[in-house]
Amino acid sequence: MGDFTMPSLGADMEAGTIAQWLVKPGDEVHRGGIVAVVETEKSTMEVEIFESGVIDELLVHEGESVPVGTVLAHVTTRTAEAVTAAPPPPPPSGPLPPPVVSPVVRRLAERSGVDLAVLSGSGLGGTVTRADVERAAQPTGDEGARPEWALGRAGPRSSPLARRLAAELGVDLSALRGSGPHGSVVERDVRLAVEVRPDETPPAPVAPEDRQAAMRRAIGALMARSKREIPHYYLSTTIDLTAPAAWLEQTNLERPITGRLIMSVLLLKATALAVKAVPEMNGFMGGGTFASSEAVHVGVAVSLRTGGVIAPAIHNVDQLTLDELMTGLKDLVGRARTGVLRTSEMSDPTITVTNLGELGVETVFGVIYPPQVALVGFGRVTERAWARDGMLGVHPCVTATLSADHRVSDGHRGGRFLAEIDRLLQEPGKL
Amino acid sequence: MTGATAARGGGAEPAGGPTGEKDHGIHLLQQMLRIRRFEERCAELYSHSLIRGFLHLDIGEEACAVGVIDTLSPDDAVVATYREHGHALARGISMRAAMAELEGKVEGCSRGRGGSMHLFDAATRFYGGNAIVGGGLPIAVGLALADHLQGRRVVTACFFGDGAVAEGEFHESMNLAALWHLPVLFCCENNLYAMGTALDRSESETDLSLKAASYRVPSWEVDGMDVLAVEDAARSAVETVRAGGGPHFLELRTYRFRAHSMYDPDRYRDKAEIEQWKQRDPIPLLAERLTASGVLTDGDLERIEGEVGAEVDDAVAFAEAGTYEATEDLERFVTSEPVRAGEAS
Amino acid sequence: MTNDEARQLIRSVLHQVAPEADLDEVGAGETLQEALDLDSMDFLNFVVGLHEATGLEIPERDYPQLSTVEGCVTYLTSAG
Amino acid sequence: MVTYREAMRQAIREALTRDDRAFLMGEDVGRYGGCYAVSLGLLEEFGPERIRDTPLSESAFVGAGIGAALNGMRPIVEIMTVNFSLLALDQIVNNAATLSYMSGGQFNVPLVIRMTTGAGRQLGAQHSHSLEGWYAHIPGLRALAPATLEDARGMLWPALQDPDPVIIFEHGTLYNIEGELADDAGPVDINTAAVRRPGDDVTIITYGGTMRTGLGAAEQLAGSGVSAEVIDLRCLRPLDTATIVSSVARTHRAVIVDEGWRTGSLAAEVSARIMEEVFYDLDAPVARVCSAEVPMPYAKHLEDAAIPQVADVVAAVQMLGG
Repeated sequence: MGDFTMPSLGADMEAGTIAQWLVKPGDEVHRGGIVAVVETEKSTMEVEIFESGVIDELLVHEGESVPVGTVLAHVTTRTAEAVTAAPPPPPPSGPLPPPVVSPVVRRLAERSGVDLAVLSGSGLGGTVTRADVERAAQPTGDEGARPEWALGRAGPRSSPLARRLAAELGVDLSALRGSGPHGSVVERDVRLAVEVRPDETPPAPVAPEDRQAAMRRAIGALMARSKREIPHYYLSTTIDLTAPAAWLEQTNLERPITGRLIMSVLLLKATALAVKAVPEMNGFMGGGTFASSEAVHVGVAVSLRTGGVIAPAIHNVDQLTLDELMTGLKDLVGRARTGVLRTSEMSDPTITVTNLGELGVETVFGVIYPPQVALVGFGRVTERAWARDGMLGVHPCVTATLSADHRVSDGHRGGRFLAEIDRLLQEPGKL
Repeated sequence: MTGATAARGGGAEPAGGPTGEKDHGIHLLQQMLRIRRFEERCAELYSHSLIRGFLHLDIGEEACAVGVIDTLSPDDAVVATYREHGHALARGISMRAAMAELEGKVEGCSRGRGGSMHLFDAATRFYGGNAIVGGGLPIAVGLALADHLQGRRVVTACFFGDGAVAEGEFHESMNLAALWHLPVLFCCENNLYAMGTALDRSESETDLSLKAASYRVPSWEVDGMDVLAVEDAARSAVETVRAGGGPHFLELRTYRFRAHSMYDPDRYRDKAEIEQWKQRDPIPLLAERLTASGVLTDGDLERIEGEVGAEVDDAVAFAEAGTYEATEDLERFVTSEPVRAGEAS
Repeated sequence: MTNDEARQLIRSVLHQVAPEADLDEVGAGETLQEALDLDSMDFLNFVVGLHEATGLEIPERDYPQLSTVEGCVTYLTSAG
Repeated sequence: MVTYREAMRQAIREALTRDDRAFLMGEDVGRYGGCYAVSLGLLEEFGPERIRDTPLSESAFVGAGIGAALNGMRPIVEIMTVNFSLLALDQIVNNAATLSYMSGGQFNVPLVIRMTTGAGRQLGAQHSHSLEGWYAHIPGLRALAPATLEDARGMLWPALQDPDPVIIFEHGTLYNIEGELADDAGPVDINTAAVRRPGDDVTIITYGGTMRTGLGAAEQLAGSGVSAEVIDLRCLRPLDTATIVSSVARTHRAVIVDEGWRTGSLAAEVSARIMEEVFYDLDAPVARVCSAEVPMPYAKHLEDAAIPQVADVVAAVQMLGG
């Protein structure tokens, strides 16, 4: 028993019509013999059979069109014995059976105007689920369904480099006037917006209120981006500062006023050293992947008295002595407040430390500066009842917090990081 | 026996020497049957979608490939066209490697990158499988030029159809080969149709050997349905070419029994014409002659059919068990790989 | 140093440290840090400024005495 | 002092001397001495078997070069101009470029094809086009454009060592340029682009005949304080993307100078790669200076207007400055 099927006469042939049968049941056929004329979109062809035997049954009528591979006739080969019953014909291609739906889902479909007959169920045994209906009910093609990047966004014409820098430096492009080709905002426009050199007159003097407003907008844009893009997680721990405070007091006692250190320096240094143990806190997120940084450039959040905050970097904090760090910090805060920062300081912090506690709060839950992935907050140093070695005492303490990017690390590593800061602070002489 | 051969041009009349020794006659018959049965199976596999692309069958023309290639030595080179299954098998490419290639498998003779139209084999100096009509002729001239420059006594046999004669490359190559006196045997398989266009509808001069002769290339018209006639003409021509006689041209008058390719309704030929040519099918023609001279018995024929059938079955099984090249290797061989087994030679 | 001199000195040093700060806004008893948003760095700079103007070595343990304007005045006048 | 033409001749002489398998063939390469006199004197030196004059049959003799390369030789085929190479396009694109792949790596075609390209000599519309980009489109080919004496002297030998087909495009205006060439000048790398002049503000990307145009523009721009880097692509396929994008990442601006027509050009390809690789480093749109979209005219002033000039490149750079 063999099957004679609708042959494929070319890759572009999907179906054929039997124009004419050249054989009838009972006819003897030989391999290679022409048995039918088939019409395709391209031509009319005589088709051959690759079986030898007797035609048992013709399954497709003349004029009927069927897909390639459809059985057209059964052939009883000479060696075959009894003719076995023909297999049942393929199910007719009519309307599909109604889908299986629970009453709850049926009501939901009625309410949302979804036609159940056109749904294919994703549930067990093809059952239409609530989710199927909700998906079908969701309007397609409106703006809500489109990804954010596909929505037109008004804004000044700007070069790709300018956009990238603006995002990194927290500059609001819409506040800038472009000086590039076709009036586009280019790199220099962005750099000028963050860098006011004392020895250079900015091209277009900006009124202080405008600058403040621009900075507020810029911070807003950057922080909005951060909260939109970065899945933050937050950890907090309290660190006993008895040891560093005592060390600091002893050290400063021996020093002239101009050489004294402040606690912030110890906190910065401890943070910078701690990333060596947990490198996924230090670096940049770009294009969906994290690149950890060899260098540790700590951004120091400096609040400006006129409002706003900026977080320029002190470079290679892990390699500076405490005195160098103190000098650097003093210099940086001074320049931040007077608006004379270098672009590199603005563009390349690898992690940020905020010290809001100086102004009284105990705990800081900061927002990460993109494309960085972590921000460490230190609260106010307060004296607290603190148990140690079974003894209750009054100790100077600080609450250290971590805001970190869940795409890069998780709470376990974050906790390790805070513990490492704590450990380092307990041996201030080694910082 | 070779009465259908007519000489033109300056070459010597091919010797009509005895070629009907028992083993040799049976060998030629078996070679033609291998090609016939292989291609019949190809048609079947094509209609089941196991072979795709264009499939051009040689059925009816087997005597040309078998008769010429049988006279070549292993050092000689073969350049063929897209209707080259017969030439590949006659040249010694295994049926397994050919069938695997048609099914797009990595075990195929071109690793599945060529398909039906591009069978290649360095071991037997089989240079394709060229699907640009006329495009293989300049390459054959170049292969021969290299042999000439390196002092090798080697012949390059170049097959092409009557359609190629209308291409500029035919005329350029004929001229260059004659001008430089290069050892090329040009074998024109004239099956009377360039796809669907009859010879007299595409050529102002339908005597093709005359065209070659006009380049001072010795040329013969040969009965391409008679494998012994083809072999005789080819042997004589190959000997002359190898001896430094410059290029030669054989016009092998033949006919394809099937359409140009699988999806060709064959509207341009008269059924009666096809039937008439089928009376001169090269396989029965030789079989009858061998039987008449007592060389072939019915038992022999049955045995040969059995062997050939088994070889085809084995080739199909091999192809179907074959594997596909990893798509990661898609870009392999666009350029040569840093470490090669050796240069083609 | 008189009270007025002390007050004048405090005003001038504070102006260097925090130009925006206005001493008149600081109420009696209010700490400078809170009233003028001074962080520890600002405060250190303030102490350094006082030191440079007066030559006083101001040890850290005296810092609490400098937390209000009144405290500063008292510290300066009593010291020299 | 040697000319580009002489440097090329030295390269052919070296190839034929060092490798017995190498030979030169093409129209009028022998007795005539080469259409551009590149092979003048070589017939006398190497004889007619190795300096072969061919009939005017581009398809046949290029195809013969492919066949000879397949069969153990190292042919150098000369085509008079890129326009004439279209008569051999079938052999180059359908055979030379595909044989290795179609045969699953069994065969390779170690063939070198040299051809003149480009405008600037008032030769009209059938001898002056720059179709290098077409060839650079084809997988399986390597396309080279020597723009300096060193490259004219040094690219042929490594091209002959390449197991696959290589096309060398010689810009017609370069044959007469003259300069010093070290006595020991020899093979050069044929994979990478070269920085011909370093700079910081803009990258000017050139090749072949436009390399000197780019250098001229950079010189003028320096006068107005703009520091332009000039890159010579040298190898048009495969393109050395790394050199291009690392320069543009630094300068943030790119101007591509291509004597081909703008539409579907090599310049378009280079531009696209810059967008793909260093989009976020661009501070201005990539600019192109290409030939006008006309068949090359004969009259001098029209031809000058049709092909990239120094002033066009300078203007394009200044546009990018805003």
